Amino acid sequence: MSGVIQGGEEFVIAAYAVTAAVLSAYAASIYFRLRAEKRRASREEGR
Amino acid sequence: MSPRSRQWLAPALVVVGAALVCAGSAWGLFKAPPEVFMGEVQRIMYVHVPTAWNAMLALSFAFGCALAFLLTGDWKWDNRLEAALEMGVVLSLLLCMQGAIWAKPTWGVWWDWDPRLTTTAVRVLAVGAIPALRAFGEVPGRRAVWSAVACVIAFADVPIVYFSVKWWNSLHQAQSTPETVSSAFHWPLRINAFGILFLWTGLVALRARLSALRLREETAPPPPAEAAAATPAQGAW
Amino acid sequence: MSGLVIALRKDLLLQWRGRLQIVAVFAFGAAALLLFSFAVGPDSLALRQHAAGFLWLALLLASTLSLAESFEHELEDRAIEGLLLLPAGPRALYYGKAIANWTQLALLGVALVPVMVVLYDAGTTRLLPLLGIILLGTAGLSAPGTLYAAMTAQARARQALLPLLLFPLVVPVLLAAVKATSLVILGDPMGQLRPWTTLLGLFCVVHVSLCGLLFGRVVEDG
Amino acid sequence: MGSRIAIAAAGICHRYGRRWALIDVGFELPEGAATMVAGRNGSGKSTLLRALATAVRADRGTIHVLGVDARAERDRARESMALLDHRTHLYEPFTALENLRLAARFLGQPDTRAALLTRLDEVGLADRADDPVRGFSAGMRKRLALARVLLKQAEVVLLDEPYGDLDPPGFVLVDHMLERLRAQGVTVLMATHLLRRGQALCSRALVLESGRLIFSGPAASMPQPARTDAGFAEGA
Repeated sequence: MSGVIQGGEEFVIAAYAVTAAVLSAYAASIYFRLRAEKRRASREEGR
Repeated sequence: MSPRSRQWLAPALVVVGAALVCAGSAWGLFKAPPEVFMGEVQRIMYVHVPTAWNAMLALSFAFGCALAFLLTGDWKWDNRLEAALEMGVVLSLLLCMQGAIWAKPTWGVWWDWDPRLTTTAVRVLAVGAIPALRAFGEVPGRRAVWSAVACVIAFADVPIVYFSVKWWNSLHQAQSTPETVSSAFHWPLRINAFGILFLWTGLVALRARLSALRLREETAPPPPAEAAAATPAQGAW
Repeated sequence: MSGLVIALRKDLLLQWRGRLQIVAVFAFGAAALLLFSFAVGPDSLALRQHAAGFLWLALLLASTLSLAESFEHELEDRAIEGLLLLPAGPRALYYGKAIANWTQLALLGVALVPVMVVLYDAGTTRLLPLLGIILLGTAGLSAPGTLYAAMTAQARARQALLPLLLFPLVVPVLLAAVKATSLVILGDPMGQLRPWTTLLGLFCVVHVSLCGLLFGRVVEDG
Repeated sequence: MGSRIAIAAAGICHRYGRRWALIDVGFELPEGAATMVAGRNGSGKSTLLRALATAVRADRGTIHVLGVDARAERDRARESMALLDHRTHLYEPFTALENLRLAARFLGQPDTRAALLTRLDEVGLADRADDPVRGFSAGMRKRLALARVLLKQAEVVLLDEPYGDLDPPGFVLVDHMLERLRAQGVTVLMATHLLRRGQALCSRALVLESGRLIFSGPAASMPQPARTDAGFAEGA
C-alpha cells in the first residue's frame, strides 16, 4: 500500500447514503406495518 | 414502568439514535482529519465499524431471546426473537454493502473475501433463512420452537465459519480492514456506535410490538366460562 | 439393546427398504458432476484442479434430496410420535437417524469418487485419507442435516427450505472438505492436511452434540 | 381396584390457531374405571385424548396420571399410558411384525417371532405378519395399532374411536379387549360414537360440546344427542 488513495470521495458518500437508506427504509417499513396492524386490531375489536 | 408508560421509550430511542448517527457521521465526514494512508476512504470506517459491532450485538440478543424462549416458553421472547433476527439480518446486509463499497477503492474489487465480511455474508444467509422458516411453519407454537433452535445452531456455527474462511483465505492477505483506529478518530466512531445501538434497540422494541399484535389471537385467553352455562347441562348435544 | 441401537437398526432397515431412492440420488450426483464439466469446458487441467470442489458440490446438492426423504416415513402416520410416546428417547432417535443418513451420504460419496476420477482424471493413490475425509465431511453434513430435515419435513415447501437452512450452515464443511480432498488428489507438499481435518472434526463434534440436544424440541409437539 | 385417581385433569385449554379445541375441561377418573367420551365431530374428543396422552402439550391446565404430573415428568407419565390415535403410529414400509418388533424392543419386551405372532393373532393379523403395512386396509391398520397398544400393558389406556374402520368381527374383538382390560383393573378412556355399545361397556361418561365438558358422571344418565340431525341413526 504505497501511496495515499486518491479520490474515493464518491465511495464515502455512497457508503453513508446506503447506510441512511437501508436504516430509514427498515424503520419506515416497521412504522407502516405497525400502523396497519394496529388499525386491523382496532377494527377487529370494534366488530 | 408499566408497559403503558413504556410506549414512548422505543420511538424515543429511535429518534435519539438517528440524531447521534447524524452527529457522528457529520463529525466523521467533515471534521475528522483524513487518515495517513487511506485518505478519504477511511471515513467509511466511522459507519462500517459501528455497524459491525451492532450487527453482532443484535444477533447475540437474538441468541439470548432464543435461549430464553426455549427455557421459559414465554411468547414475549418469541416476539423479540423475530424482531432481533430481522434487525440482525438488516444490519448484516448493510455491513456487506458497506464492506463492498469500501473494498472497491481500496482493493479495486467489490469483494475481497476478507474473513470478517465473508462470515457476515454467510451469516446473512444463515440467519435470513429463519424468517423464511417462520413463514412456512403454520402452527405458531412449533414455528417459534423451530426458529429458536435454528437461531441457536446458526449462532454456534458463526465462529466456525469465521475460522474456516480465515484459514481458507489466509493465502491472500491477513486482514484488510484495520483492527485499531487511532485515537483522533475515536469520537465519531463511538458516537455512531451508540447511535446505531439506540436505533436498533428502539426498532427491535417496535418490531416486537408488531409481532405481539400479530399473535394476539394465538395468545389471547380462552373465552370466559359463563358462556358454558348458556348450553343446558342436561340438554341435547 | 440400547435405544440408539434399536433406532439405528430401524433407520437402516428403512433405508434398505427405500434403496431404490438411494440409486436415484446417486444418479443425480453423477449427473451434477457431468454438468459441472460442461459448465467449465473440456480443459482437463482446469477440471482436475477443481475436481475436489465439484465432488463436494455434487455431494452437497445430492445430500439435500436424501436428507429430505429421510423423515417422510417418520411423519406419514405420525410414526415418530408413536415412538416418542412409548417413551423412546428423542436423542436415541436422532443419533439413530443421523448415523443412518451418515452411512447413506458416505456411500454416496464413495460411489461418486470413481465418477470423479474418470470425468476429471483426478485419481489418487492415497485412498485411505480420501475415505477419511469423505467420512468426516458427510458426518458434518448429516449432523445438522438430520435436524433440519426433521424440522422442514413438517413445514410446507420443504424442498426449498432444507437447502436454504442447511447450505449457509455447512460452509465450513464445504471449505474444509474441498481443501482436504484437493490436497489428497493434487498432492500436499506442505502437509496442510491435518488442520483441515481437525476443522472438520471440530465442526462434527459441535453439531453432533448441539443437534442431539435440540432434536427433542423439534419433534415434540409445541 | 386401587382407590387412587388414575387421571386428574383440571382447567385444560388448548387451541389450534384461533379456534379453542378444549376450554376449561376438568374431571377425575378413579383407577380401574372404564369411561367413554362422547360428542359431535370436532367437539374436542381427540384433542382431549391426545392432551392426556402427552402427544400434545395443552396450552393451559394440569394433568396428573396416577399422581404423576404429565407436564413436569412427561416421560414418567408416558410410561403408564398407551394411546390409540387416529394416526396409527405405524411405519408404512415395515411389515406388521417389524412394526410390533420395533415397539417391543423399545418397551424392553421379548421381540422373538413367536411372541410377536401371538400378539398379532390376538388381533387376527397372524396370517399377514410379513406383509408391509403399506398394503393394509384401514381396518387392518387399526387392528395392528390395537395390537401395539395392548403390547405395552399400560395401566391407563386411551382409545380414540377403537371401533372406527373395523368390520363386525372387529367390534367383537374390541369388546373382548375392553372386558379383558377391565378385568385386569386397567383404566380405560374411550372416545366413541357408538353410544349404546359404549354405555354397555363403560361405567362413567364424559360429554364434550365444542370444547367444553357438559357432562361428567355415570354413563347411564348421560345426555343423549339431539334428534335434530334428521334421520340420526343409532350405530350398531
